Amino acid sequence: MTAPLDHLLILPVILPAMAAAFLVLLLRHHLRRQRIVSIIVTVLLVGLAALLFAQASDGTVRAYRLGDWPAPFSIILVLDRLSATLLLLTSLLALCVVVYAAGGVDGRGRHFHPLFQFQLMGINGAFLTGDVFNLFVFFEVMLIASYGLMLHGGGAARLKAGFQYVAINLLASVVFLVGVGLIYAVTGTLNMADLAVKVPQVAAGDAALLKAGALLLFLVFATKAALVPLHWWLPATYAGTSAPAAALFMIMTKVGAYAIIRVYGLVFGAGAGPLELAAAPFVLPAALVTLAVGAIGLVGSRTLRDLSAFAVIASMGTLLVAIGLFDAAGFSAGLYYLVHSTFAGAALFLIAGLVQELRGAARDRLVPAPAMPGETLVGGLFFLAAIALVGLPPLSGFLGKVMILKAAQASVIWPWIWAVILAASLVMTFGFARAGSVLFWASGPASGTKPLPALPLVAVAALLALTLAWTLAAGPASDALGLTARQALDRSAYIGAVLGPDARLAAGD
Amino acid sequence: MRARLLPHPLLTVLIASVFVLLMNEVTAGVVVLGLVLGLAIPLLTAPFWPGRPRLKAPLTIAAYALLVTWDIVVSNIEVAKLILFRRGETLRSRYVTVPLDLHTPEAIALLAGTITMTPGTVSADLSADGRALLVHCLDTGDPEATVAAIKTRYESRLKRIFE
Amino acid sequence: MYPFLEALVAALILIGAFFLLVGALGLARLPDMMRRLHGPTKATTLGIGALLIASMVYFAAVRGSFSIHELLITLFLFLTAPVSAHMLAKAHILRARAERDRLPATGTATGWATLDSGHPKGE
Amino acid sequence: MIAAAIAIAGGAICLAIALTLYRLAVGPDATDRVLALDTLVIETIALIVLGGIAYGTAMYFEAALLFAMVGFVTTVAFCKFLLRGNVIE
Amino acid sequence: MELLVAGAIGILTLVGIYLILRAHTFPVILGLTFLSYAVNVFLFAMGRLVIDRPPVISPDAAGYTDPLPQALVLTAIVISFGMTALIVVLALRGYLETGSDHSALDAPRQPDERGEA
Amino acid sequence: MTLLFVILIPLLGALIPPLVIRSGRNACAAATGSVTLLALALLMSHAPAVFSGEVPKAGVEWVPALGLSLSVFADGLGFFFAAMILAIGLLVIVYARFYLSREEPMGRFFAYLLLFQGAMVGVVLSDNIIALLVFWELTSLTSFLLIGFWTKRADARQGARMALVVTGGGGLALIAGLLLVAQAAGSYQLTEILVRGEMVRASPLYLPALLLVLVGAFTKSAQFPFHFWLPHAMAAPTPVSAYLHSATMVKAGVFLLARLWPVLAGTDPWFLIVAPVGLATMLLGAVIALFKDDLKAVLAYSTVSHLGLMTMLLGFGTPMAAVAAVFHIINHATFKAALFMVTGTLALLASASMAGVPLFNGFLSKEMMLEEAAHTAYLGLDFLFPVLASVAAVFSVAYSARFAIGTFLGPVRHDYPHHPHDPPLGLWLPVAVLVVPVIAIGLFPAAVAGPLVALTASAVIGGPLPDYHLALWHGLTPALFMSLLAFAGGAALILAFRRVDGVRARLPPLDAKAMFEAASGGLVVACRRIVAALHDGALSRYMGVTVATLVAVGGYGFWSATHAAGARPLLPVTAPALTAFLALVLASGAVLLFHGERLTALILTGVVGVVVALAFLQFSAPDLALTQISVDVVTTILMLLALNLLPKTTPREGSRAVRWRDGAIAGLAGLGAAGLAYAVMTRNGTSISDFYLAQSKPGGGGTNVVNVILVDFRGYDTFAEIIVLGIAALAIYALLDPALKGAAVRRIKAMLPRDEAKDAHPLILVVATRVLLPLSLVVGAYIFLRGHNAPGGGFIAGLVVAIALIMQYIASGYGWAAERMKLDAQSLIGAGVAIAGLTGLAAFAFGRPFLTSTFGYLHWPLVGEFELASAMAFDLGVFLTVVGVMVLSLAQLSRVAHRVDPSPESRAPMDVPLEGAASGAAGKED
Ligand code: NA
Ligand code: NA
Repeated sequence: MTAPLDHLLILPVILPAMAAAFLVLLLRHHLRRQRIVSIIVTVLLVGLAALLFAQASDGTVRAYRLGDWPAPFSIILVLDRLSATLLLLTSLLALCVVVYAAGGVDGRGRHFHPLFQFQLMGINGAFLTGDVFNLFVFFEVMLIASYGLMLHGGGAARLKAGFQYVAINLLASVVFLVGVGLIYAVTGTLNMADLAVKVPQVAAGDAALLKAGALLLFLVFATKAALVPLHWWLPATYAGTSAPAAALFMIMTKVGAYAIIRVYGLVFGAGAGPLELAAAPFVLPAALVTLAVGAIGLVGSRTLRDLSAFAVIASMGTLLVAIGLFDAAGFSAGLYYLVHSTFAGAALFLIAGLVQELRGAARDRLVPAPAMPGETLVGGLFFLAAIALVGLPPLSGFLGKVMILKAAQASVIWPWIWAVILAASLVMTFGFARAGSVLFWASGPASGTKPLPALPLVAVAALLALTLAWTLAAGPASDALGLTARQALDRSAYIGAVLGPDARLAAGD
Repeated sequence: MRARLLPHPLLTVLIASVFVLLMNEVTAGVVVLGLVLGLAIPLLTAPFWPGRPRLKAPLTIAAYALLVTWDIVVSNIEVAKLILFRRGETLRSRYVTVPLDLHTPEAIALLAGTITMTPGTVSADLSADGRALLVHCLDTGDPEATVAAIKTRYESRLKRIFE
Repeated sequence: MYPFLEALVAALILIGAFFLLVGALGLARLPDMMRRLHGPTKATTLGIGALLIASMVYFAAVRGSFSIHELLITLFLFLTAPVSAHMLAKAHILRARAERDRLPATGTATGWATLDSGHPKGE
Repeated sequence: MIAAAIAIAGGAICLAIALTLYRLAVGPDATDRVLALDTLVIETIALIVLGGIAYGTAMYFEAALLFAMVGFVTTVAFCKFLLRGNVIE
Repeated sequence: MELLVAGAIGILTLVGIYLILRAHTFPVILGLTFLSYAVNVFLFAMGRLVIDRPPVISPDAAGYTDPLPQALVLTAIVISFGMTALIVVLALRGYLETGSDHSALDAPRQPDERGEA
Repeated sequence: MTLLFVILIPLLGALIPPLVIRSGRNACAAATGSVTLLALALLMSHAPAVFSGEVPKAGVEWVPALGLSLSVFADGLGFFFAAMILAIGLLVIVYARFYLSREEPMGRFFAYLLLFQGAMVGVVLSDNIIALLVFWELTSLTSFLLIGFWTKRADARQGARMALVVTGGGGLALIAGLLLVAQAAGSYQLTEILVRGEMVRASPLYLPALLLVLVGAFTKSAQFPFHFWLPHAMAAPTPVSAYLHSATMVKAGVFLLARLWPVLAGTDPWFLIVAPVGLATMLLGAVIALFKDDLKAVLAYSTVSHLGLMTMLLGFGTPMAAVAAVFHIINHATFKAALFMVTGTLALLASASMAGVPLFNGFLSKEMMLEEAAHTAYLGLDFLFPVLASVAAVFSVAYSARFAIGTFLGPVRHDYPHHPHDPPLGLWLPVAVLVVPVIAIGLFPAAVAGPLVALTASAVIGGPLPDYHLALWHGLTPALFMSLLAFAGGAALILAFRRVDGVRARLPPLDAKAMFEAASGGLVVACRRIVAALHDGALSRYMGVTVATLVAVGGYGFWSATHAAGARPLLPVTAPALTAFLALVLASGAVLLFHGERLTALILTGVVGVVVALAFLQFSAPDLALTQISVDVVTTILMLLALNLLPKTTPREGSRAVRWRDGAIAGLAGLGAAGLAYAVMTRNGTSISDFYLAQSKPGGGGTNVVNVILVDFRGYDTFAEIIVLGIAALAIYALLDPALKGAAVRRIKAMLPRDEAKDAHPLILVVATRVLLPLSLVVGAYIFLRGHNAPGGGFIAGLVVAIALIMQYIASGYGWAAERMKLDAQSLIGAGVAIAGLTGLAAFAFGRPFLTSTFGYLHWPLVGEFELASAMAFDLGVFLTVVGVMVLSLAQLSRVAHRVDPSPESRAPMDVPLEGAASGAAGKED
């Protein structure tokens, strides 16, 4: 028997799934009602995530055995501080995005809200699962919904970019299966906790196969996380899609980062015997290059959406620098930065959407044009989002960056890390200043008036408010994330929660 | 009423027996289930088969089936000989037109199928008004005889069954 | 177990395989599409038929488990093989221009369905 | 006796498949290739039935049945494409 | 037998990868189809090759092959079907909108071509 | 705690002006002034304590884990600077009230100003160095807004950007520098770091930390070679310039040098870097200032020069020089702020101070500077500093004179919004207030400035003050001679100005803005080139890099770990297996070579599907074979539907070399996949599957273990998997639903008239499918029902049924068949997902986790024992979803061409007009 409250764990997956089915089944032709239901469900998800977060805050790892079969034979959901944090982040982001979309973008194509809810289902499922193959399945749910959202509303450029996005991700999915296959072939299990037990005990003759599998799987996560040179899909996709879709996608790259933390921090982390820290040699250097590519691309961008997309790449580079340290300080700093960059990046994309809507024929191209309505207001919002993303004080980006700089000193190449991070900040400052001054300062007389869209502005303001709150709450947040990071690296707690205390002993922890 | 609930009694039996055949066991449960399907599926599929012909002489079907089966065996041996022992270029292949006396689509289709499955002939097309069948013969010296054989051996029987 | 049944099964298997081979041979060596169509459509069908009967007999007599569901496959193939051949022939007539000239007249008011819509003055 | 027959039949069917592949490779037209594919499916069904006898199991029956259904649909779809372009209209 | 299966995986992968490196959408889709075949067989092979031991419980079965990879492959097949369907439609829609089925973002516009089937 | 509010009040007060501006400009300015006044008053409330030698502190924690707290302290230096910032800020606010025209957004202006003010106060009062960094960068950001305030002016935008990039960039270096300092000192609190100077200077981190800190300070204080941004920041409104360049922004760098003087100064590197940089800046600023005709530019370069002076003094590293620096900071703030706002006679007084004329405060600190310079030897060169400092003084006399002359005789300044003949009190009073200390200090230095200098300087030095005297007359010191020399030289320069200017005019012009803009433009172009080279938009390139990475990293993974060959015996090769393998090789090879012929490639791919299905059967996976077989047919139909509207051929692409390269990459990948697979297949292993085999029947109620895994053990995977399918269908629907327009329509229409068969729905096909439909449905039902115990199940059954339905579409046409289908595919998908989900949720009612299954055997009369499993309901959901998905996607795809050319739909199921066909078809329609 399971206590009623324990069932909460599955609801972040089931609630959006059932809501989406309901929307398709009954409200297909009623956009207004779809909006209402979708927003209500997202609010519920926020509440649910908050409850789960509160549950996880007691420091215990909770496992939910689907189908009531014992682990490791059933698929297990695992709630710990890390997954709870990401669930809460996802739901908050989703709420802002759905409010923005309800401002009209959702009506430009079919099935926005069902796809949106399905996407949430996929993301939540990926954060909760404790099974590598199930992770694949939820990656696919997340991806296919993202294809739908990415293409929502159409347009030739979007279609071309969409094709590339889908094709690259299909290749990644194939590699995912190869990786999981090899891991299963050697260890005979798919459950992450069970893997954590079995990987260190792998026979010497099998280590090569297991490591090849582990690294291939890592490349899949790296692709999702847009780590150079596997980042190709990102710029055109994010720049090509609608603002709310791009904003929601901010969390998708984070799923890749999350998976790296989970699998390469836990299963193939410290204590994995011959496979110890298998991915570590790659993450840090690649992350630095990613950051550089992001910063360079940002300066070279011709549209605000391009710029935003490269800002995402840069932020992923920064985040992965932290994760690439594979220690508690790095994870903690990385998680703080992760939350920050999700809100700030989403805000930037939504602002880019507003600019595109309001600026007439020039859209979001970085060329002087007649002043858009609400120039000062939108410009102010842009200024804040830019500060946050570049990591200038006083917003959370700065705090996150300083945390990462400090954590990076554990690495032997810390001077390089510092140099790249700070130089990239400078280049990005330049890029953002240029873009902002062209868009909001160098404009000619206004060509006409257009009412400012209320819901989208509310959404942007909310995201920036969340960024601000994250800044102010940095103290308690970083304390909590410190615990989160330590828990994420605590193999025995995870194994014990999933497989029971005996397994923990067997694993030698 | 009976027609509404049981639009295709023959089909019901057929389906039930196919199901039993598939399950490969004759238990009460399987038969009941088969009958349920036999009732449900015709109801579901009836719209897709409008104007189903009434079989005038159902028993003749069995005879026809036996005849065709025999012909199939024979025709295969014939064709095997041609393939094995004749050079392809020397085969006297040609098209012939078979004017049709049949009117129901089902009958025409059955005739076309029969022609294809039997000696050295393949039904290749139908005239646009459905009044003639284009048949390709693999090796025939006497086209008229082939057409006549088709009409007497198969078409007349089908005419009796369907029309 | 009766040697007779065993021999029957073996024979049916060999007959089936023989016709399959003949059909493939026809497909491979006959010189044009329409002629090639004859081999596989019937020979293979009979070949499969023989094999399926072999299977039924084998399971019924040799293994003692009565099974006739193989009949269903035969039924399917006999239903579908002529239709496949018909469709392939139509496709060939449409695509091979030289073939059209060899077609006999329909003897009715319209042409062959593949080439003629049947309406007096086109669509 | 049956084992020998199965072995011989297996060889014959393999030969048949090889001949079919030859037609598939040389074509020359798409119709030839579709015909070859259709034939290949039939030969595959034969292999499956033969395998069923060889292993003495009915486990593979459904596969043969499905191949029979699906081979037809594939052939028709290709023909429809060749005839009309649009498979469903 | 193992060598044949490994060889088949290798060839399917080779063709798949070669095709996804082409610049038009259709070969890329074809390539992804090949890769999907390859990975399905690969994943299946992770349960090793066993003949005549299907995992259907029966009193007189001599043993069973590993059922789990089969279930995984089944899931993978289904998912890759959904993905393939979507990308096919995407390629089509892209071609209709832009007049080019080149997969590059700023594809050189080709004249509308109507090749022979 | 009130000390903290000295920072927070301006920062939070920034919200007030935009709100109050509705009540008028006076109210707005008054509110702003009140905010500053309040902050100043709070600060002053600490004055007694500060002057009595105490150091008031306050603070709240912010991010303890980071060492970040909002803690402040007011020692002499911080207190002095804060007071200066707030006091001059107050004057600037008054001035700005009258300076800004009615059209300008005063609310926003004052908001920016207060934010800036708060940030500045934060810099000077921060005890925590990370907080200091926060405020430091905040000054860069807010000054960006202030400098660019006249957003429509290109020079304002450029100046703002330049200032932001240079000072913000320096700030980034400072982040690194201060973090290193903190690390060396073991604390993030300045109050602690300041007493650990020895420790810091002994640390190996000292030199990098020093360099980074200096970059931060030099950029902010416009030291050579970072001096170029400052003059361009003059594009700001005058009150901004007055504020930024006298008391605040640029002084932050000097402040920082002073602040960290006890920690970083006194070493060789410090002296060798800071002193010459200051000297060079002082000299360069003065020289350039002389040749500027624009008065604002003169002031700007003079500011540069004076900042150099202060930096040089701090760079000397001696307590005496530090005192001089502090004294000059005070003096410069007063006369420079006045000069920016200057009008009329007051300008003469302030410029005299700037020139270092006796009786004005500028003279005193300059004397002290010259005195220090006179005693300084650099790398053994004892003439370098005295000579160059004197030269700088010469130029500063000269430009001050030119400025004074220009103010009266030169062209009228054009940057006023309106040109008052008699400036209002508000423009005049602030200057007057500033000129008072200029003269008062000049005359009575010890009395007026003595305590302040002592207080501040002792904070800078962090130890006992040297023996110094603030006095007008020090006797015949070297400095006096140098001063006299400067006046003489200055006068000579003014007289010979035209000739000297002629020389300068022949030198190549150096326009910092043009260079900066060119450099930024170059950076942008370079970035674009890099991005364009990397992201050329070609998918094939992206795929190539990705695959190469996969091969390389995968290969590394394999070779970097230990491997041993497996011991599993190989299975013997059979003839059918070999044949199938050959078929696969042949078909794949043909696809590789002839993929340009798309239809051929599709047909050949069909062979691959057949072989793969056969392989699944051979190796004991009937369920997989069934799935593969049925999925393949749907895929084929889908591809054909698309190919109908796509080009039928792919042009040969890429050179031979490119194709070989791709072939090599593909070959390596293939080899890798094959090798890994072979390695696995030839070794034994154990897995968790034994549990599934054991529990399938007793626990899951089914004998088909694969099916039980799918609907029970791992039903959650399946639940998500049908959702993937459902989403795919919805996405396809959404993608093809919008009415196609324009080019797409033309393109399709151009494609439509083709050589096609005249009968769309051949009679024989139609009849056959009518017979096949019920048969297929039986088969579907059979496969569904037995799936739990034998190969089959909801997914395959769904495919079978869907294929049967699609066959109806193919044979009789979409219009005819869809009308009879009476099912809505989207609802089917929704219902399928809902049923599967609800089945899973039903377990909650029994207090079990999601998807917990149950089964039982019912005894029905007549029928006998009948198994019912909840997994069947789940499988029904799967079934419905699959049917819906297949039908929806294929139907939707088939409608594309039709939607463009909505010719009347064929109403008959077949094209041949027979009575039999008509009776049921066209007849029933009406
Ligand atoms: Na199944
Ligand atoms: Na269960």
